[in-house]
Amino acid sequence: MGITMWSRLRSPWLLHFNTGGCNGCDIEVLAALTPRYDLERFGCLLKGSPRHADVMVVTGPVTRQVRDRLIRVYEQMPEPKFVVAVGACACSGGVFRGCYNVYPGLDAVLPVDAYIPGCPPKPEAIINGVAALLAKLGGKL
Amino acid sequence: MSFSSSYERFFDIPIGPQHPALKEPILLRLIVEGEHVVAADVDVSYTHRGVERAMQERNYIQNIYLAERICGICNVAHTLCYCQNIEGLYDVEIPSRALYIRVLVEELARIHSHLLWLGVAAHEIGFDTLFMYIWRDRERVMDLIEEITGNRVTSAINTIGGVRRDIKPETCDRCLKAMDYLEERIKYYKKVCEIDPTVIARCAGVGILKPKDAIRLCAVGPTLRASNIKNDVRADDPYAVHDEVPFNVIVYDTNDTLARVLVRIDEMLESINMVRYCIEHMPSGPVRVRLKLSPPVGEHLSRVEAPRGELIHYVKSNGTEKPERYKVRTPTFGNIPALCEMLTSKGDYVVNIADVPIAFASIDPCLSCTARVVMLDREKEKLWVGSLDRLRRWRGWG
Amino acid sequence: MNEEDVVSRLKEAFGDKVSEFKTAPRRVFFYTPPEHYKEVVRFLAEKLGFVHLQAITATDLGDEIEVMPHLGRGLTVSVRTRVPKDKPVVDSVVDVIPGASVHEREAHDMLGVEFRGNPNLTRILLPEDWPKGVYPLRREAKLAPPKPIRGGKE
Amino acid sequence: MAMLLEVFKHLFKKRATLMYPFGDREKIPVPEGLRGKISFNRDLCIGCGLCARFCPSGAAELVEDEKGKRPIFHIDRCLFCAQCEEVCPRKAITLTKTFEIAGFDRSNLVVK
Repeated sequence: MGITMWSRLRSPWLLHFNTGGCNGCDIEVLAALTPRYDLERFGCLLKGSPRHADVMVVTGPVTRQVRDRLIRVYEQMPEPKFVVAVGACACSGGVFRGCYNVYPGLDAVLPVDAYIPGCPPKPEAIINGVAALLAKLGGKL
Repeated sequence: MSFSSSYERFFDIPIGPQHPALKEPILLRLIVEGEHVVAADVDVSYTHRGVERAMQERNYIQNIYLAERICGICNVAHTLCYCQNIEGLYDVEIPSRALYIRVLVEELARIHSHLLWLGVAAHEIGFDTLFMYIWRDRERVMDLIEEITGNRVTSAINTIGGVRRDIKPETCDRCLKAMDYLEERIKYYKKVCEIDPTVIARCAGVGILKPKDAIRLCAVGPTLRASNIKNDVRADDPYAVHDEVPFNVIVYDTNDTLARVLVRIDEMLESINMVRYCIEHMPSGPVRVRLKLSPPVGEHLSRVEAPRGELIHYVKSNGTEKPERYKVRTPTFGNIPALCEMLTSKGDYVVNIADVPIAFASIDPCLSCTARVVMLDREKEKLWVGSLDRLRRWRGWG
Repeated sequence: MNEEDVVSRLKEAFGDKVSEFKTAPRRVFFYTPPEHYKEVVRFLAEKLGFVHLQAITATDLGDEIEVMPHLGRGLTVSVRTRVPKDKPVVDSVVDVIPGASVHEREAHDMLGVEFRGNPNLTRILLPEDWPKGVYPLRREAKLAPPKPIRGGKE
Repeated sequence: MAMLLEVFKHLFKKRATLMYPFGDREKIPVPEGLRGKISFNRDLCIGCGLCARFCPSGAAELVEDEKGKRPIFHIDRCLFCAQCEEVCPRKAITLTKTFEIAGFDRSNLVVK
């Protein structure tokens, strides 16, 4: 494992993108950063700019309006980049499956590396999902 | 009105839809002259999902969970409003224990929502210490909600005909203990907000909404109450057991963001007392009546005081297992015209760009609710600011 | 003011222009033809003090579209009017209640109701490339979710 | 400034952070009645299809197998609302307390 990848796995920077969800998953992603769960223990930082981020955490169903913005933000992220779909809506459209303005899941628009089901998932489940993704990437190298 | 011809001196600053300061996709357009915001425009159509149409295509049971996911933070208010609405069609008596549990969970959700908002507001003014402490204490409420309902956020407790889970005596004890802890902490935060120079400097005199404008622009909830208008659906149009549970409607008269902070803090203290009252006076008995899947033909309008203000659901049934029309009006939507008013400089009242985040946050915007049906959008050269000008003319100033 | 007072004041002021009264605790529903709709809303707002507009519900009834604003803070008064579906035009109340603007735009976007007098009746919530003449809440609208743009499942 | 004293006091208090996922993994407070991953008992199922009819998100899907009709559950669509548990006449469906269900492929996120 190169030193670059080693450091990348020890300190993944996250970008949070809400594609039009109900806020349930967003407050759980935010709760994962606050003292009770403290995601920063793992070196994770929530970044504002896509150009700084390694992992994009997407919550919510992808609406027609937000699709192009989502793709654009994804393209701005440097390689290698990973996408985590948090919550039922991002995984598959969830309760909004079949609505006329909603794509059936994030993987209809972007390649997704990990799915964290739940409506919303507990902060522990989000930590578990991100950790599982990092472990898988570490094992691959 | 054409944008380019009328605002040549002005800069147009778009913020969003993806922006570090925003947790939701929203496009905030500010027209600024130097440091001063002269007009604001909000486009939140990014979260339009087509819930109303989906509601007409699903049955009444499935719609409970769909209504719950209109908004994750006020999900209890949405399901409560939905279930009351459908029960209104049946004309059925709901067991009073169920109503007490509904109010209990509703008030817990209000505490959770207001604490969340207070934390976010502290973050918006750059006071991250307060944000972290508040969110740490908020976990106590989340634990209670999780224990009572089975999930931290989406509670799925209300159902047509009552509630789905009974509350256990040991949960009640833990609940009372947590209320004592929270009361002490919230009183402490109130003191911080009253004396801390950071909070006062950033909140006092910012985002002024005069009572007259609040009425004309149909503002709702804490935004309205911070403009010294005593209005609360729980008091004016009591539902569930709000006519039995005593509480005060909080009003403040300074009309600014600090008033909105203090209104929410005082409301949390009221909610704590309501939770205590509910636990002490909870009657025994069943928590649910079983109802047929298809309600009789009719229509019903239900109102609930959600954490962000008045929430309205309207249903029209045609006797089948799917509603013919379901209409939802969420509180943030009612507050958007008031928000545009707050963000507009006029006369002595000046809005700086730096004040925009906290003034914007002060209505507690919950766009996922709002954009389900609505919003202000820009169509080519036509801007909402154009119609805001017209709005101003109608009100006789500017 | 209770429900009966509202009903009697309306009957006194408008006679047979208002009909189909239906009351429930703190709710009043009634019908008025589209030509008197604005007059009635103005009376409610200016004479009886129902200045708060909660929402405007528009419903597709088949041949007609029903437009129904809900007014009031404690007591809710719903004014129902019906317009033909092929020419759904009704007066705007935006100069009586400024907050009505966005509600009218929403009804315009979702059901194609024209509000005569609303100066800014533009698209507010559907995507910019949404086909013209398709209104999601009309019965005849055939709507499907968008097609996946990459090889996601289903 | 008003919070300075509070911050110092907290230096000597118990830490608020749960050390998940390290060390005290068993001590994670999972309350009684948490709505987690679905578990399905094929032997009790009679194939009535009520779960599929009332599932708000289409997570329960009816399929045929050698013993007749039965549901399969797509966890990636599931809302964990427990409506299927509530309507099941034979108690074949229960919601367990498992919440660590992240996966890398949607086709694995199915309960059979």
